[in-house]
Amino acid sequence: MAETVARCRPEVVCAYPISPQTHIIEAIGAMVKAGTLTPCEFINVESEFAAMSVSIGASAAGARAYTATASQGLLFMMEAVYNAAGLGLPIVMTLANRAIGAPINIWNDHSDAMAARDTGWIQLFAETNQEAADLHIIAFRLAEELSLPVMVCMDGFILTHAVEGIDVPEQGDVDAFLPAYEPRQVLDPDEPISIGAMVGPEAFTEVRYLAHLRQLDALELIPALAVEFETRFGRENGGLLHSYRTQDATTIVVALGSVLGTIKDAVDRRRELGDRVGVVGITTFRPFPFDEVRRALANARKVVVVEKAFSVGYGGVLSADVASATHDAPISLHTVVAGLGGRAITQRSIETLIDDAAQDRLPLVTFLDLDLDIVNLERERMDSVRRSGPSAENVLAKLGTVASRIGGSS
Amino acid sequence: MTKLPFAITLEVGSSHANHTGSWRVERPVYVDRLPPCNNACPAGENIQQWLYDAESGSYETAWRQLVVDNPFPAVMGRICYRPCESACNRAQLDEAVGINSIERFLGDLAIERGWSLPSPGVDTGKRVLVVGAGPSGLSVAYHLRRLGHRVQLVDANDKLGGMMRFGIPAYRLPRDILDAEIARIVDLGIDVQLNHTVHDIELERRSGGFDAVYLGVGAQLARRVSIPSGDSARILDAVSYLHQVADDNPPLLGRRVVVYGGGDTALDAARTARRLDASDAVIVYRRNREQMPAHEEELEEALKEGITVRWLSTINHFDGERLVIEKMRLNEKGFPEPTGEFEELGADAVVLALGQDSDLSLLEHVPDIAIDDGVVGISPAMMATKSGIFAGGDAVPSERTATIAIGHGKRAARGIDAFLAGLDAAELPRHKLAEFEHLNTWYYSDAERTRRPELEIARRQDNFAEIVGGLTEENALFEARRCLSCGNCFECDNCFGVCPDNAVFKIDGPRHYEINYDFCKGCGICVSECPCGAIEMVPEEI
Amino acid sequence: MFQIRFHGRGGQGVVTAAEMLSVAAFAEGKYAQAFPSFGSERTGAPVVSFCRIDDRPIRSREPVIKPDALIVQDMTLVHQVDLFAGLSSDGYVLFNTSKGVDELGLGDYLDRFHRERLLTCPATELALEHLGRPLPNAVLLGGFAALTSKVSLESIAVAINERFKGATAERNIAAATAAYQLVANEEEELSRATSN
Amino acid sequence: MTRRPVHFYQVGSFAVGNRLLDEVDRTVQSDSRRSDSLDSGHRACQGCGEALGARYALDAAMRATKGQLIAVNATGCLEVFSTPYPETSWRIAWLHSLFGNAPAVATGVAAALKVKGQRDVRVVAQAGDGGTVDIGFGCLSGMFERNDDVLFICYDNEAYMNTGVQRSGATPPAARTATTESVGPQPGNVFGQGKDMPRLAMAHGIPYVATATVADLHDLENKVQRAMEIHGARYLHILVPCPLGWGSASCDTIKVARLAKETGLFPVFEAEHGVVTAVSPIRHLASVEEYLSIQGRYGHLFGTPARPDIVARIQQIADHNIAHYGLLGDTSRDVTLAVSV
Repeated sequence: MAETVARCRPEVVCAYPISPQTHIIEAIGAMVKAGTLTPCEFINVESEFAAMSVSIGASAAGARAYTATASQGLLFMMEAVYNAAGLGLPIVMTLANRAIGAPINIWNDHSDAMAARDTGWIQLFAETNQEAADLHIIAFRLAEELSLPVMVCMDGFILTHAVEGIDVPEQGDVDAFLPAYEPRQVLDPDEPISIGAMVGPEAFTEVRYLAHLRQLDALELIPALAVEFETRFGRENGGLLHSYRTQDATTIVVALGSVLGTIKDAVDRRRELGDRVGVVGITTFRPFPFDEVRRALANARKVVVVEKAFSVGYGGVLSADVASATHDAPISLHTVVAGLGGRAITQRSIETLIDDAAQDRLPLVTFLDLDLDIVNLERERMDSVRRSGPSAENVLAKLGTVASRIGGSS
Repeated sequence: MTKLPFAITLEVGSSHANHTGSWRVERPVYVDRLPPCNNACPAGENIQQWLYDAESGSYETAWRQLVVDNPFPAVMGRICYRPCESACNRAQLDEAVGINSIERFLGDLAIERGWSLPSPGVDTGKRVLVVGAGPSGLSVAYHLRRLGHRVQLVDANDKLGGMMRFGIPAYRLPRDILDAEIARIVDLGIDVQLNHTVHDIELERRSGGFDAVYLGVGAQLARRVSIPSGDSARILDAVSYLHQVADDNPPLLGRRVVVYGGGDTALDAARTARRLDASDAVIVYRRNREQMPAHEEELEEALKEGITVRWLSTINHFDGERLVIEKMRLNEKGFPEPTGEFEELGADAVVLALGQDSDLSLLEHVPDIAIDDGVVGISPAMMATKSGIFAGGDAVPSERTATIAIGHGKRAARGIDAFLAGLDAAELPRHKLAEFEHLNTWYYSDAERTRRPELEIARRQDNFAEIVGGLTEENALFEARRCLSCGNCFECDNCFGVCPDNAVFKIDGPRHYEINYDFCKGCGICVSECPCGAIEMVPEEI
Repeated sequence: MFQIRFHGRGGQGVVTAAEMLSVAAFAEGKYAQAFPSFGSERTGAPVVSFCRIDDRPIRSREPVIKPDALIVQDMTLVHQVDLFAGLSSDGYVLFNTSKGVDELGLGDYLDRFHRERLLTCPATELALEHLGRPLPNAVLLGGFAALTSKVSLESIAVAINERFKGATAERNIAAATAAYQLVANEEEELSRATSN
Repeated sequence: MTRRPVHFYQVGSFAVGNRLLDEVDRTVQSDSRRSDSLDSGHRACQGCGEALGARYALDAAMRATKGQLIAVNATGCLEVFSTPYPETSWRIAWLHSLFGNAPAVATGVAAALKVKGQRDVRVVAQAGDGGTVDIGFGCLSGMFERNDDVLFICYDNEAYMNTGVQRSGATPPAARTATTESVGPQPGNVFGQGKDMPRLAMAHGIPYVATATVADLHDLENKVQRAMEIHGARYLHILVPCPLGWGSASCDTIKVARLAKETGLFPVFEAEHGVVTAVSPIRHLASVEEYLSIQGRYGHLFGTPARPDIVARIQQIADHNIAHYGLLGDTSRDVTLAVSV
């Protein structure tokens, strides 16, 4: 990972420690210190807020800026995250997806990415470590061509801490694919400009609409870059979305990120049993590729969106986007909220819900492997005593050790 | 159309489109205020201006500015009683600027370097008779010449200068200085006629065919009182005494000289006697020190030189050996009354310094002239008669100093010029006075006044060497730079620097700065921070 | 609905004026609404505020585009900003000046309005006289009451009392009353002049 | 022409410039060719001290760097009144990001310049007191601790003026703000709170810390000049009176700043590596009453009932500063210049 980012020749890299992105930054730091990554300034900042701010300054001054964060860190820098997008600065940030507390939880889900959904950043989701690495190369190119910041989302621990062989692209190929950064606006004493003006009602809407248009431009550019990437590196990565065995599929599972692998295995298994199921993995979540999604799901009758986040009091976030993309199609759409806070998503669970979907047993919104006994017990407690205490701790008390339950309901 | 990202990124200079001048309800305006020194100068000198030139070391420019109004810098730099310094705003800060000493420095430098006065104006063909070659006569002659009129200058004495020569002792005004500055004036082409006493002005005017006349006859007649005395008693008046001294045949007065009177002349007489044969010189004055008309600093010098004063005393009798004086006391009105107490002093001579009168006998045949209280009544333009007789100096109602006389000469010249052109002399408009409150004195560094060197007492006996020395060039420059330039811009750049809206611009020209009212919001900081009060706020016209 | 636009400068209490007027209308059982126009301007910059008065509840939140009356707190603005924008030909204008309307040098520009609806009021002088400070905003409301009779002087007093305390309130009311008289007289003279 | 020293007394070096002073002895602000970094047309209040301070400091920095300067600005009055779309008053390369992150953004700019080998281009970050001592403090402390090559300038007007004069960590005792009203037994801001930011900066051991006011240009510009001669983190704290928030006359902005220094309430000094190296002595000692009584924000101390007790407490603070920094030193400020003889 770090190796690939390094080959993108980032000029200013900074970050604040937070699992699970830390080791990527540590590795880059080591390369800078060792002199293998040069020229590059590696800055140990005092907070994520500063990390993004330093990136903003560096990018505005014409440097290729990179940082990484996760979870609470993303939220702590959120003001600057919006600012980077508003200023149109092509910063690339790795988001090692992780749940957001409370209760504090360091494991993987997509709550953090969804919290940044409306920041104006482009959000790309990686299915594998290889894709995560490759997406960074594409991200820098994409960001700098559009003057927009790009967030590469990869599942915390599941990918970031998985040890698997990936091939690191040749420096020469990366340089050819990713030319030196040519900023659209830069702080230059010889051609002074003011960046970051206060914009009132008379122009704010236009500024926002222009940002929107640039994101829509990305819908054109991303596929083109994917093709170019494939021809140069011989790997198919990036793009807007990937369909797997969807032709003739009546049931299609839609998801983001690393869970797609497990789902594909489940789909293969069901195919062997004769089910007509397929998978659509969405790589580009923002901008959202409505047309491609509609086309990909055109023949399906049932769509099951498996997502690792949800909007409390509403439901699935990705589901809502898929629903509006397919609003005019005769599809029954099911939301499956899974893997929250690092709960494992097993092939068995996936197969079960594909089966349920096929048998019309799947409700509109499902929380995968939800332990209803615990929920009910806690609800009873809350009804019986006023000072029922914090639910999280009560639930843990019920469960005893955590690890034994990672595997989901037995 | 800019290629920059819309709205969030802006090009420099774009704010010039926003004319914040519309916020303004008051506008700053540059003004010239009348500096108190100029205001107080009887000779009407533009002191602030010549100090401004002197500050930059342009001494000749300064001197030329000075002689526009006063042809006697070296003389005035010695004998002027300096009303300018009494008025100086700097006195309220630390001490008045030593204007007089700088004037003298410039005057002496001019003599040393032989700078000549501005050449006469184009000949008008008019001829003016000036009677009396004292300060006012010489001044009027000078100014008339510059206006292009011919001048005939007559004086009863054998030398020019009037009281400057025959009244003021050499230790206050060395003769070479006086001669040099007079010569410069005469060189402008003035017909001088000495040893000529005018008895009938009308006759003189007709015979000479003069278009106008100026009377600068001064006040030469000493007032006398009859002092009961023996025949041997040696009694003479100060005017003739000083005159004889000036003529280098001083009368012998003996060891003990008593001077009767309380004016500057009394002091001059006493100090002169002290320098001649008198080992003790006593002044007898009927009032007290506060009421003494003589200038304080002159008295100080006299006392330093060992002169004693008998306050509240009148001379009752003098027999040539012993002088009897009667003590006086002040009544509730402040007038001296006899006490009946007497005292004796030893005295060889008594010098009367009881004031002078003008000899106006030459006016007897002039019809419409107003002589009141022994002096000639005049208009603001110094005109005594419609027929074109003007007068000034000690012969007209005013305080009697050389500086005032010089001012009279300048004013009269203007009046005469107008008369000859058949016009009324126009009063020149005056700026508002620059008062201490107008200044922001923070910006002036603290600077003690420089003193002129003085001859120590021991070396003042039995000679007429000049007491007060001049300033070195460095000191003069230093002193000039103590000037606050009240009410007149001296280019300190404060307004240019302190404008929060960059609305002040530097320009070439007398004004130095200009305000761009497109951007001036009228905050008034430039006015508050102008050291010399040369900017004021005026309400916007609505 | 009756809509008023206030013109003044940052720091002159333009917004307060609009608020007080709305309170005055409210005191008469009318519905009223007052709101400022926000900007990055600072003390001294030209600013506007708005007030709406109606007998029915006011729902509209759009800025006042076609005012029925203008209150010009600062005459230095007359030639600076597009003062009369949107003012209908039978609109009212109250200028804060000791001069008369005809002396304002606006020439025949004002011909399109009813002369008797364009009046002046020396509010700043009155404020200095009564308050000792040049704050004309409350004073002008007195003049406005006389000019338009949309609110009574009494209601203006109520509004002033709600805004200020003790002596300040009293002095403002005194000044507003004086303004009311002056403007009322001005109107009378005009009507007499026109009737003859 | 022989050259020899002559004491220059008329306005000495106290005025902005002077026709008789050598160019080198005049301020940058006396130069028609100054950069006017903050240019006409900005929307600051009449008599804005911050507008003055910003132009003074940045013009000096522009001269020191021969125009190779990039400025980063925190949110606040300065940013709002200088760059409302579609107009900017800045004539220099300028970036505004957020309220609390100016130091970090500047760090990023400096890092970018270093990477690109542009050693001659220097970075200045500027913020008001809120953006410095409060919301920006974390980033600032980090910038100091890393000794990043940035000059951070705080324009201290002692409250949040942009939002309508609320208390900040730099608001002095007894001062009235919208959130410390002049009511109750202890009207205005409380005693014994707030942050001594210059001291906090010094505690980081950074190479240069200085304070200045808009009342003494020579002093201010010398400090900017000095700061630009040094690399690493530098901090300049400039007192900039705010007519609106302080309730002072717009024409008194410089006078008020001058009194702040001459009373000892605002000590003007320099420090290197955490040690005070120089102080600007008081020239004409003034009482705090003289300073407080011309500001509306202290009006409650002089109304009825007057509060001499509170004024006395403030005087104690001034006296402490005078003693602590030794502010009553020699004040001779003669300038040497050449004259022709």
